[in-house]
Amino acid sequence: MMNNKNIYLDHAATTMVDNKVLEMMLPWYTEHYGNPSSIYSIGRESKQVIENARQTVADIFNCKKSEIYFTSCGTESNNWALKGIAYANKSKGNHIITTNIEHHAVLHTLEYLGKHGFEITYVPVEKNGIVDAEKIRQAIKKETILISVMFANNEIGTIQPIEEIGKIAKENGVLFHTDAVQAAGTLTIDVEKMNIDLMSISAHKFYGPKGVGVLFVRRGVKIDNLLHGGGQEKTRRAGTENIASIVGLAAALEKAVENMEEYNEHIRKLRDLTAQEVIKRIPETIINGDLEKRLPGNINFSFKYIEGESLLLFLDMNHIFASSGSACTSGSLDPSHVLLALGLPHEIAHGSLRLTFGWDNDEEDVETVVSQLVTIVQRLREMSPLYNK
Amino acid sequence: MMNNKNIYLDHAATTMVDNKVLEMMLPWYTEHYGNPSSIYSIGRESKQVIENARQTVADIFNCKKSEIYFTSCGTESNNWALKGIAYANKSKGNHIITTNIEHHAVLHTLEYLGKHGFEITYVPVEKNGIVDAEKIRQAIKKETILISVMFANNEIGTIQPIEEIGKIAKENGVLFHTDAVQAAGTLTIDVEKMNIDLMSISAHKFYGPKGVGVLFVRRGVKIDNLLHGGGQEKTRRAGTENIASIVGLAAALEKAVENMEEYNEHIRKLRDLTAQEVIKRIPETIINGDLEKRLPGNINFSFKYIEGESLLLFLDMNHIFASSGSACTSGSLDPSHVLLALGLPHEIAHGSLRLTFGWDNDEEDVETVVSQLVTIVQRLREMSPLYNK
Amino acid sequence: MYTEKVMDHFSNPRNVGELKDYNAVGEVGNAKCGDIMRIYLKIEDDIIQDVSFKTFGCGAAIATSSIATELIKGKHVDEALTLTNKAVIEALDGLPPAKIHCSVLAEEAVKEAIADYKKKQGIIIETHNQCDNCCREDR
Amino acid sequence: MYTEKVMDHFSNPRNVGELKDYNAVGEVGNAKCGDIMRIYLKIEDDIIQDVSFKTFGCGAAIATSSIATELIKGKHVDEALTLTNKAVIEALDGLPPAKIHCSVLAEEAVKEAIADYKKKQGIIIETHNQCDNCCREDR
Ligand SMILES: Cc1ncc(COP(=O)(O)O)c(C=O)c1O
Ligand SMILES: Cc1ncc(COP(=O)(O)O)c(C=O)c1O
Repeated sequence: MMNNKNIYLDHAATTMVDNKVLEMMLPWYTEHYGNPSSIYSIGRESKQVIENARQTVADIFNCKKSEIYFTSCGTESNNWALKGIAYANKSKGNHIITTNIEHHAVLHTLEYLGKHGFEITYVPVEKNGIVDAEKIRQAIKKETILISVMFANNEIGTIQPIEEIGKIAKENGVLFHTDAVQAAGTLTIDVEKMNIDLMSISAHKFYGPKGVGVLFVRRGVKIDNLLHGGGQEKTRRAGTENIASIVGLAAALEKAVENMEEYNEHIRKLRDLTAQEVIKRIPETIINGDLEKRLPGNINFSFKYIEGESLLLFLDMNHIFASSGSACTSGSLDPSHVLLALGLPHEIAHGSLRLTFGWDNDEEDVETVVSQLVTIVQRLREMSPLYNK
Repeated sequence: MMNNKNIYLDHAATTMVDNKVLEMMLPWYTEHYGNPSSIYSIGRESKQVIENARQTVADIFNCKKSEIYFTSCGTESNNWALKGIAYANKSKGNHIITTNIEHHAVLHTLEYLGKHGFEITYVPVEKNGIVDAEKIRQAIKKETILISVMFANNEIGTIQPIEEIGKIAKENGVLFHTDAVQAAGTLTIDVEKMNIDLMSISAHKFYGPKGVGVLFVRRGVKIDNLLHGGGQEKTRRAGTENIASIVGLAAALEKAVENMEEYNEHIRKLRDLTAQEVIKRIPETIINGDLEKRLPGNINFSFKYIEGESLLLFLDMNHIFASSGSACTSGSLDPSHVLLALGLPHEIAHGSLRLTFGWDNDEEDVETVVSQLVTIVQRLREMSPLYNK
Repeated sequence: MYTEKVMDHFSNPRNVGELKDYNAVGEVGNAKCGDIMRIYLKIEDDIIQDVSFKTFGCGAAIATSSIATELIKGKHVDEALTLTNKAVIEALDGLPPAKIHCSVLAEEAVKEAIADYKKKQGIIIETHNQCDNCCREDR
Repeated sequence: MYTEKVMDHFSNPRNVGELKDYNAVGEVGNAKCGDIMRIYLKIEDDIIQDVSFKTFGCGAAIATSSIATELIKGKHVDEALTLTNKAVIEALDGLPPAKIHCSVLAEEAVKEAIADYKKKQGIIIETHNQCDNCCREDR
């Protein structure tokens, strides 16, 4: 039984740009293209629309407009936050605390810093994929300058105790960065209440364009620039502003926040139905990560005895688009560091499937996907030397 | 006499996106949005279009596809090239050579490196705004690891002796980076023939979108990453690819190169006419920078006794959009470092006007601008305590 | 970036040029900073009968010069001496942060001109021209 | 990313499962790397009469297993021993660089199975299974 309709179940990897959002972006390519740093009217116009976008974003996260910096992506925001804080505060200390399930944009940046005189502590998460805030507190020492813990995980969707960690950071006079790329637009974020000092977001995760992000930097925080050059972004982030994309980011975020409740209900329903049906119809299946403290649109399965890529290929042949682990690493030989962090053995970590739901999915999609999964998993198990039915 | 039509004369600051280029970008926002790192069909589709774009760019600069990396802007390309080479080759030496008329994205990055253990030599340009390649050679010492000289200057349009410098770099076993942001799309660039090892470009200077650039890195060159994270761009530049913008960059560059001759003729004619009329009709006017070795669309005047910003404001009130120095610094108090590098006294450096022409200009624009300039310059001079008619 | 008031004073500056019969003049600023402001005064019986300016500088420099001349015209010199840069800013409905120094320049130019008048009367008043050296270092 | 030939062998793998009456078996790879390949042989008079495989692994691992079984079926064991990973890659019209190791795995699985057969005949042949430890370090 072939499925002919495209079913996209990889919204955590990236989302399509919302049509209304794209419409708002278009004039800034061909009509109003003035360089915002220019003093003439069409430049001031660009400047104004960027400042409006900045205000929109600031209002949503409960911070000041002047604390919002536009970047080229979540990766840049993470690199800037980590390297910028590390190098600017080196005289205070060289120790940074993080978890073992961060996105590669955090892990590889810290790995780089680790080779350049910084000491990194990777606090392991619990079996449910959530870090124990107390263990973060215990890891703090005199030299600690920064804690970086992601808001929600991209593979298993687990939500970290950000407010608790923020409190601990504040009590200990340590800066706190959170990679909120997966959380923004889906979860309510209040940087004030949560004591967040730096936060990364990326537009293409909430129906905005690719190639634009935000770094929130609390006023007074000492941070080195990552991109040196012209005086853009109050001399903190050089490069001619990507006006259309900045407009798109703000519009998409605003829309996401307005519809947050409805969206979460929609994707949670589909997600829960999928989880329930899969568990019922496919034996020896594991759900990875906490079931409660979890992004509403995320589910992550391990099907014992089979490998993820071949599963994805069969799904793809049936026009179902999903991922195994994070998008950046699918196709690589490494098993997911997140699943290994949960304590899963390698062969099970290799057999994972991440489904992440969005506006464009419905219950029919769920039925199609589940029935395809039943067939494909059975077929692959029959091929597997690890499986003895 | 008021002018009511908008006349844009700041194409060196940024250009409008070409309509055809925008058309090619659009499908990649809402229809084909798959993450290029994904293995399913809509991800492979994105991957393919990026690889096609990479091939287009590589063919134009006569390099290999694998030597082209997409970035978020010219500024990022410059930061990556300079910091990446510096940190990866520190064991070989800590000396970098550049000129005193580079864009801030180079100068401020080198300033930062200067504070972190590197020694920077700023070779002064000659009075015509062109560096003497022999002086670059003389600045080379045992510790020199990199020469960075811009292809063409953004304020005065002077074209540097890139091929000569490339030869000198090669003879001395030193790497050679050029910021070709102003040159790409207007001048023919052959990285092979010119012995360029690294080169930065930015799409919004040749009718492509803002927020996307290229760094060419010759195969075998040791360079650290600037953005660490996922495995994109062969693990050299992390961050989900900005597919639409990458498509836009390649399409715009291809179109620019196809029409290069016609374009250069068009803008050169308008530029020459403007220069001729201004010199004829406004006394005590200086043209800054060499007249021959110069971008065809650039002219840069100093009108004695007056200050640039007030000139720009009056032009703006007449719907003429131009700049004084580079866009990033207009509105700042600093006089242009480029004009000072030519040896101009401060009051003359403050009184500069840059006009840069494009497809959308015609001879009527020139007549309007020149006659407005005659009036405005006279008016400002009459207000000036430096002027004694 | 500029208020309407600034744009008005910039595009239609009041009291521009050199007064024919001025009896005091003050100049502040320097070319390195990109602003030079000169105020001419015609004072009779300590009253500023007429005033004019010449300015080399940005839009804000021209506007602050213009409004300053309006603010002191017809005033007693001692009252004019109390002119502050804040008053200049307020009269223009505000200035961008980077342009505040132009209001200081206007205040100082007025003071310099009055000091020149007083000096001729044998009275020395001290002026502190912060803007004569206010430029950032060249890069 | 994969050729048509790879996709064909992946989606319609030949000779899958466990032969009922096999008399030799070889297994290579490990779970850490994410690939395990097992080849079953039924050999009579040194001729491979039948062959099958079971594979835990990616699309390329399944396809290389499948094509390898086709390539050696009906062959003399000594001829089958000359199977190279290059031959496997060629038969599939190519593999992406990151998947070359799967072709090595297929070659080695065949050799292991034949070694098993020879061992039972008292002949020891050496096998070097580079893929048993080929994984990159976990980060
Ligand atoms: C010579 C030169 N280099 C670098 C840049 C920076 O490019 P971008 O604004 O794309 O970061 C510019 C333009 O702004 C430029 O003219
Ligand atoms: C948690 C997390 N952080 C960072 C990133 C990187 O964002 P971007 O691809 O916009 O650089 C992603 C997604 O790719 C992510 O899921």
